Amino acid sequence: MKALYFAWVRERIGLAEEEIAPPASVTTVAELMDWLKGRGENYAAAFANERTIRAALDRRHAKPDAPIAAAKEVAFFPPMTGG
Amino acid sequence: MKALYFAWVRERIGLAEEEIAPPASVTTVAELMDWLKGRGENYAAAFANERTIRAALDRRHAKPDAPIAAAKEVAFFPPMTGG
Amino acid sequence: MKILRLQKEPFTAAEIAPLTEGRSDIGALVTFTGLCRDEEGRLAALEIEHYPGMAEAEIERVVDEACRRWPLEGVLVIHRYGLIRPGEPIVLVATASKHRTEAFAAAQFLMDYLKTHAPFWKREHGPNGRVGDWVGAREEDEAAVRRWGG
Amino acid sequence: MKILRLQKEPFTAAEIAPLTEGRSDIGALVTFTGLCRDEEGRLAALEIEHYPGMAEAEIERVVDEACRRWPLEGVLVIHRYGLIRPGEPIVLVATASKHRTEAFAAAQFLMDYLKTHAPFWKREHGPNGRVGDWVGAREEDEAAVRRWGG
Repeated sequence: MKALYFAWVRERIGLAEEEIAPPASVTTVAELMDWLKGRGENYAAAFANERTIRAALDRRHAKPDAPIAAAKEVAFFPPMTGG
Repeated sequence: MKALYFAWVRERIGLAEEEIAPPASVTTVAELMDWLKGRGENYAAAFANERTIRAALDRRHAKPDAPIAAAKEVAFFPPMTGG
Repeated sequence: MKILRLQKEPFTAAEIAPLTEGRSDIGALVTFTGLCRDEEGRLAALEIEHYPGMAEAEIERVVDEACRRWPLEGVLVIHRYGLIRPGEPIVLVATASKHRTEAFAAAQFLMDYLKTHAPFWKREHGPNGRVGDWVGAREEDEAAVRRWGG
Repeated sequence: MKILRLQKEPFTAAEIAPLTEGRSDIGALVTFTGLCRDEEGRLAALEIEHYPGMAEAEIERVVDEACRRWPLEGVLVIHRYGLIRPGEPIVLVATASKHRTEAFAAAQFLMDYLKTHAPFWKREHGPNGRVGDWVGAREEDEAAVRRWGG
């Protein structure tokens, strides 16, 4: 699946997007964050405080317990500050 | 004092403005309405339902019990429907 | 900045430009435009009668009260009188503030007060030049203004 | 009518004209313009990052929800991204309805949701080209959106 990162999540990871292939045991948004944390210090820094990270699956907001199975695109970002 | 009438109050009385000289015993807006009612059928029709009439003294909204003593201009009109 | 105007002529949204021109301390601008509806063809025009002198004074009092209640950087009120055709604007209110909550609240306050306190009276003109009834005050408007207290 | 747009370029109040043009069934038009403040000179520009594709989709979802909640005759949302200078507009929301209560409520609902749900992130640029911090979400905005339920 494609992973996108925005704002300071993008900056901390050092990537705007990448292809990821989590194992089958990773089934929810929260589990995916945990799995990403293990990929390096930059990911660990980005996801250090999971409560401040929002996620979207296929361009729709998704809660931590949302299943990622069917998603082609996942995105992680800070709380939004538009408008 | 000068009396002004607006909207259907003006139409029922048949006058937009006039000079009036109520006796000294007429001291409040409500008493002035009562006194005006006695001036003819047109006034009686205009002030038939006093609760639907609003008043202003010197271009400020005034309650029925407001004293008219110092006013140079009194106005009577229906509830406002601007905006 | 305070722009208060009573006029016969129509106006456009461009009237609000002076409120924000050259300013970089305004974060929120709310406008309300009241427009003349044709009521499914029942209405050919609205006639608005006003009390010259008091209309201006009352608009100013309402605006001053809004400025006491909220930190406004600018306020505009333009109200028309005379004959107004369907689709034309009747009233324009604009409020500028640092944040949106204050600008929205002040604009609603101004409209609620103008509707019930500013001395304007509407009368409907029907098709074929028939002069219709004076528009009655709406209980919703009386209720809306009560929420602001005072 | 529904006008939803994402753009880099500034816009003016004239953008709302199509909402009411040729219409005589709209009684109330509310607009909100969000503008870039210079924060007493601390800010030279705002940079707005967005999530292309999701930003459009989320704006459309929020607008559709507003149209379900209130009888709207027209809605406009224009949101900018990229570099925005103090005094320039960031977002424009407009709602057209028969009566003012609905137009005001829908415009506030749209702004509250856009602030907290549309994928935009602001970063402050200081004087001398210094790139500053990402703007934090405001608790007031989170509280504001909760009042709408759901």
